[in-house]
Amino acid sequence: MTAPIDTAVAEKVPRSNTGLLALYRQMRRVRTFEERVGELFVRGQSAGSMLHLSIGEESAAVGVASLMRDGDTFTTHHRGHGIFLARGADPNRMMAEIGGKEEGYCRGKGGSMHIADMGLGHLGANAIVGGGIPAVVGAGLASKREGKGAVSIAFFGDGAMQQGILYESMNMAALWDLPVIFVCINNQYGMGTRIEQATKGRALHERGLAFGLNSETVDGLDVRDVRAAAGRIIDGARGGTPGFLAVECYRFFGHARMDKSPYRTPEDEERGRAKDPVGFARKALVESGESSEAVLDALDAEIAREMDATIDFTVAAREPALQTMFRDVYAPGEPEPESVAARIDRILAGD
Amino acid sequence: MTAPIDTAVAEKVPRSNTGLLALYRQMRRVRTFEERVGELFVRGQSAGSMLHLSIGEESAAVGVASLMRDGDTFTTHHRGHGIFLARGADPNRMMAEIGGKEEGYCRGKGGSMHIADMGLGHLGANAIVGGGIPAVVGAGLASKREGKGAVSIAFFGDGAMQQGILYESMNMAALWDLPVIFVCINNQYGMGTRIEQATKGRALHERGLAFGLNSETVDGLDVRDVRAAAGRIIDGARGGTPGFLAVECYRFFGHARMDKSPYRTPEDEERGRAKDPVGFARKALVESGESSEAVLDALDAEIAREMDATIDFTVAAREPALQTMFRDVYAPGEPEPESVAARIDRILAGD
Amino acid sequence: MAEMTYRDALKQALRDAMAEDDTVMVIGEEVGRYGGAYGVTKGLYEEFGPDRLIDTPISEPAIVGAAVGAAMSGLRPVAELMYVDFIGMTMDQLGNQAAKIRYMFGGQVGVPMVLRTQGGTGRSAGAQHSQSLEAYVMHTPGLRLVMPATVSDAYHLLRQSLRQPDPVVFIEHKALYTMKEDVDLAAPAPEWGKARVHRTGDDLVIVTYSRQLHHALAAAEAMARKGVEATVIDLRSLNPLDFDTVRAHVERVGRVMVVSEGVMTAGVGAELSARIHEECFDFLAEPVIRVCGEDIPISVSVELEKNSVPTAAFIQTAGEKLVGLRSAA
Amino acid sequence: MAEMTYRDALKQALRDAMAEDDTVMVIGEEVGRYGGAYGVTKGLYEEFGPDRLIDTPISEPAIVGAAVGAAMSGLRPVAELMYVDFIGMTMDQLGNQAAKIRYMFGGQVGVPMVLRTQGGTGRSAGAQHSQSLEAYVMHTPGLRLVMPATVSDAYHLLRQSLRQPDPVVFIEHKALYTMKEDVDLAAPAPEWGKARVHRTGDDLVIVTYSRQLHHALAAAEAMARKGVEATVIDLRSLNPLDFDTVRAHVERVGRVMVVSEGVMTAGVGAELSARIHEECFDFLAEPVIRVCGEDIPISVSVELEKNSVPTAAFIQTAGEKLVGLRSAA
Ligand SMILES: Cc1ncc(C[n+]2csc(CCOP(=O)(O)OP(=O)(O)O)c2C)c(N)n1
Ligand SMILES: Cc1ncc(C[n+]2csc(CCOP(=O)(O)OP(=O)(O)O)c2C)c(N)n1
Ligand SMILES: [Mg+2]
Ligand SMILES: [Mg+2]
Repeated sequence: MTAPIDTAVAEKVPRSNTGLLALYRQMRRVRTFEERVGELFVRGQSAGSMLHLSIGEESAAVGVASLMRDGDTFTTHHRGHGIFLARGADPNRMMAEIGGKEEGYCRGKGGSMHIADMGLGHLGANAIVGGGIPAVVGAGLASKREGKGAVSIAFFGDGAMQQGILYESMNMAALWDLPVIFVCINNQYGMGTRIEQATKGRALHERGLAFGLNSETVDGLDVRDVRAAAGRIIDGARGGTPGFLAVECYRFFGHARMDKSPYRTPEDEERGRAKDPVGFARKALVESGESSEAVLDALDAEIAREMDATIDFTVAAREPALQTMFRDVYAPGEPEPESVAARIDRILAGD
Repeated sequence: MTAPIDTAVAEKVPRSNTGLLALYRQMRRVRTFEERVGELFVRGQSAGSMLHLSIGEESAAVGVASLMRDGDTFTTHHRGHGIFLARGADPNRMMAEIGGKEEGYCRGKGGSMHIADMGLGHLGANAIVGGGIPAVVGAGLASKREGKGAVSIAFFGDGAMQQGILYESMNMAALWDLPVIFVCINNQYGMGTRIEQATKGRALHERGLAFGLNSETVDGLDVRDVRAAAGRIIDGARGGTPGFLAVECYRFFGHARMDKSPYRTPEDEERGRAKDPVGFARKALVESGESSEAVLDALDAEIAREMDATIDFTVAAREPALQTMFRDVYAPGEPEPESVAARIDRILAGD
Repeated sequence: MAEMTYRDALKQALRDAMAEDDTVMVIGEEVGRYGGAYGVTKGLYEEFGPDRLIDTPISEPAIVGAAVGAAMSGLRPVAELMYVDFIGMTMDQLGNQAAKIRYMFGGQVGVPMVLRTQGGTGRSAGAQHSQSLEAYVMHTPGLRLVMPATVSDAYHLLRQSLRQPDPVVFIEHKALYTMKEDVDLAAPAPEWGKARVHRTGDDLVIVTYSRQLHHALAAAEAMARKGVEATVIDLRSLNPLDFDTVRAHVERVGRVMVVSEGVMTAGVGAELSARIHEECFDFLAEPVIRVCGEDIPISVSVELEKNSVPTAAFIQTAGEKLVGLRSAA
Repeated sequence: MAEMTYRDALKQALRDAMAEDDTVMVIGEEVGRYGGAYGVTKGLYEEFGPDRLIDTPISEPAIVGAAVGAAMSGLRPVAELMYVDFIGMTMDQLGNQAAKIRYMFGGQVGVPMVLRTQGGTGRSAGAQHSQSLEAYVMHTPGLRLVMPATVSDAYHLLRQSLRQPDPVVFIEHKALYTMKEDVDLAAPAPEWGKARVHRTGDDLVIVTYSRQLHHALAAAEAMARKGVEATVIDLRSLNPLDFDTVRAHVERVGRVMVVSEGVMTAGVGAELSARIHEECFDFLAEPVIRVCGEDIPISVSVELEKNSVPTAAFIQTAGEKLVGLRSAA
């Protein structure tokens, strides 16, 4: 789908090259992917409308994911496409999953809010606000026991700061010195509610501090700042001191595809969208001379082609076969649940 | 049961007289009552063995309750006898409830862990750690709307600092400026677990601060200190600033009646029991000349008689009649649930 | 008579209740300014203000717990759970507190709250946003359980729920919000706790509730075209349960199907099937058939989702088999 | 053969599993130093140390959630919920996460965890510490559900649960911990998922599980003295459910009683009654009788508590009525 030379970059940059260009590239990939998710919906090819775009939050995804290693694990929330992509996901399989297709990461059963990939340590996105958080405590117990320095990271939104299970999980992680990090992507909104309308108190990381975690809040405008802060927190966690990181950004669009954000003003949006990590990185690359408009345009165009292809891939992909419905409720080899139809036939046949 | 003159004191002191003698008297009543609860159990007259004595925590109960007014409401945890008694409960009806008798506050259905009395604003004890906490948010909403300055107080143990619902509730109370107070009675243990083994981070009230609450920690040795701190927090709440108060004390005995505390050393217990709010107040009263050993002995003896009577009352009380089992599942006037026996008879009769 | 949607009927019920009784307040996520995730409360914030429509943090356990406390303190809270799928995290406050407080406290106090929520499939919302979890509630003594299927019931049952002395879990169906009906809200309310017989026929009885009523009615129409006449009963509330109406028709007809969107095993369908068999044993020509949700999670895939729960076609096929119609597949 | 208590059999199962597989770890409140609220893990902390017996804060939702994460990460956690009554606050992690992860993620990963807990009446522990909430679990696809009634099953079923690829909710009964039995742990384990027929008789079949097995057996003995012979089936696990065994005996006998300590409505008894009626319809001489917990909360009063759930005497009376014994009250 993409030219060989670029694919090579795509595969190598996120791991080896941590310069701004590499980070920009990943952020642009996230943004373009999300734009294509929007398109998939408009084309009526997505499974439902519960699609939550992470546009505006690319620095959080890329800044943190760029520091993750093999063996690290993570969970995400309902707005987790960017994180997974930044961590190395195949965008085709992601989009196919968002389309509810057999070729998707979860064979079309999970969808946008339930993507997972054990290969990349993605223990799962979650449609329950806060639902994926405690899993990192368990993953952290496993990592700590293995002793190879792997960390487990829970990504969630500011809305999850209101879920009790976060505090239970932070307390456990701190108590047991687990290699665990809690990353709150504060995009200022939970649906139509601004954070100040829902979360009281001082800066978010003060809650982490009160629970004994290594805690910081960082502005999400400059992905390098996010990466630096995440580096401190992740290094701490690899050394056995769990951490909490809040990344301040802005949710550029509505909560989900149907939401036109009537609850906020155009001025609020304009101010918010000024915090654009992709635009900021681009400008910095050009201004510092590290890259040029022309080179970046070419890179963007290549990414656009890569992401265009995800839609074609998804449209061409198959619906899961009906009988797969009964598969994977239990492990392979276990009997599948009997269907209601089969049962009725059995009963009416007098057994 | 008690001599008229003493009864008069009993009724007046807690409201009007807030001097140490009055506070001592109430603390002694709590302690003696709890000793009698232990006796009821030994005599095989309690309903079960899930009896949690608040001996050692009298200053928390009395210090806070002495500041409560008509219209204030509260919820307690499983170790809540002392709080309720300090708030003005009838010890006979309390003991009868602990014995599972019809004359008890809840007609023998609730027991030690589910005593309540709407008359005194007691919205209920709870056998779920943290279970009674969010109710004060709702009660606080009602009080705020009434605008008469009433507060609602959640009492709970240090173990509830580990329940997520506490943080959800604190956040709501802070967000909405509710007349609500969270009182953590930190007796250092949750069953066999010391607080440091279960709750991480800095002083407990720092968690309150991080959630935007007016917060303090106070030593429970001197009931006057507890009362002073509680006064600050309660006054704040009456004025619309919710608060958090941690009272440091020690659980003198085992978790429940069957627990002999094998997980802690005699030295730990000796050190812990040195923080004896009842003994401390007595000493202070004598040393300051405010009272004398003889007067206090007489007071104690009178209280002993009052509390002895609770056992007689309970032993003489009736078991609830079997048919009351189906009562109060739903409101009066609603049909009671059909019994299994009646249903079987109906079915076998072919309707 | 005016045409109205299910959504607007619910809103009107809230509006009328709030206008009539100023202790009624709505508390939940996005219920105020936003107007509710499914738009039920839209406009009420402007009418009644922030003290009556309380936007909460995303804290379901504490939302339910706060409603319990408010209900014990003289208010009439309508707590909203955005999806019934989130009931899991509130089952302690709901099952151990709301449901048991009157009983544990010896009848001193009740918990007159309504927990409004919505469930069911229909939006490709995936395994955690498409469930029908009413069985958890039905299995919990002390909780009333109401599940309106029609526009006029949406109105009347919510009004009635708001007059109950005990906690009511009120579950709407996400696929019904835009459904329209001609209703006369001033007409007398149906009797609380009574099932409604939508159709009478002598060949089989379909006992159902919530959205499946419409599938059942469609199936009944299709069967009628083949000469099979079904009685269709909408239970409307599962607690109280109007078994007398069910019994009367079952004893008359002798063939019964229960239809529920919840998963079959240990679900509402099980209770209905058990009860019908036990109480109408001598009148049954065939065993009761359960047409319920499959014993699986719901997929996001449109096709898989649709087939995870009863459809009108499925009900029809099952019904025809039950009456022994030759042409049944 | 050695005499052993239910409690010690459970402990031995944990010990053997932990010795055999070092990914097995126990996580919960008071499971380590204290040895478990009911003493099941006493001594294991000394044997296996703090990394294998993890004492947790009082945070049930996160305990279950942490176990889910651990199970997905190669460990075999045994999470302990001190009382099944606390399952309400964990139903999100249990029902939306543990139960659905394999499915939602297209089969990529399983959640091989065991949630050990205990339930039931018998200690005057009141409404929030005496419940039998297995129906919530049985109604949740993806969760296995095991409820041992005997000492040897306590051992074998826990060992087997610890080898399952899917999450198992393992519910002990608080009244059974001190029960003794002669057991040979080296004897071959029973087949996983198979019911056990404890007694065979031609007059009625009693289908039960957990502590009620013993009440049923006592009732059966008493009935036998009056010439009524009961078959008594212990289901042992409710998911998987061995309906074949039930069917075989029901079809032979034609009179059935299901006995469960959980409240009747929409409970396990409903599923069993429905299933028996539906699948054995032509073989039933009488409707199936449900002998279950009353549809009420449990009181702390000793007498009220005792009569809120089936007793041996009650089962006997109901059994005698079912078979039409004249002397029945
Ligand atoms: C437990 C739970 N409650 C409510 C919802 C409905 N809901 C979905 S996303 C959302 C807002 C979440 O806000 P935030 O955590 O800040 O994430 P964001 O959408 O801003 O990325 C809500 C309320 C849910 N999915 N789960
Ligand atoms: C939700 C819940 N989890 C566990 C328990 C079992 N339990 C009862 S009391 C207790 C310890 C509570 O400690 P704390 O809150 O400090 O109160 P204390 O007993 O010290 O007064 C535990 C774990 C419970 N009753 N509820
Ligand atoms: Mg947000
Ligand atoms: Mg304590």
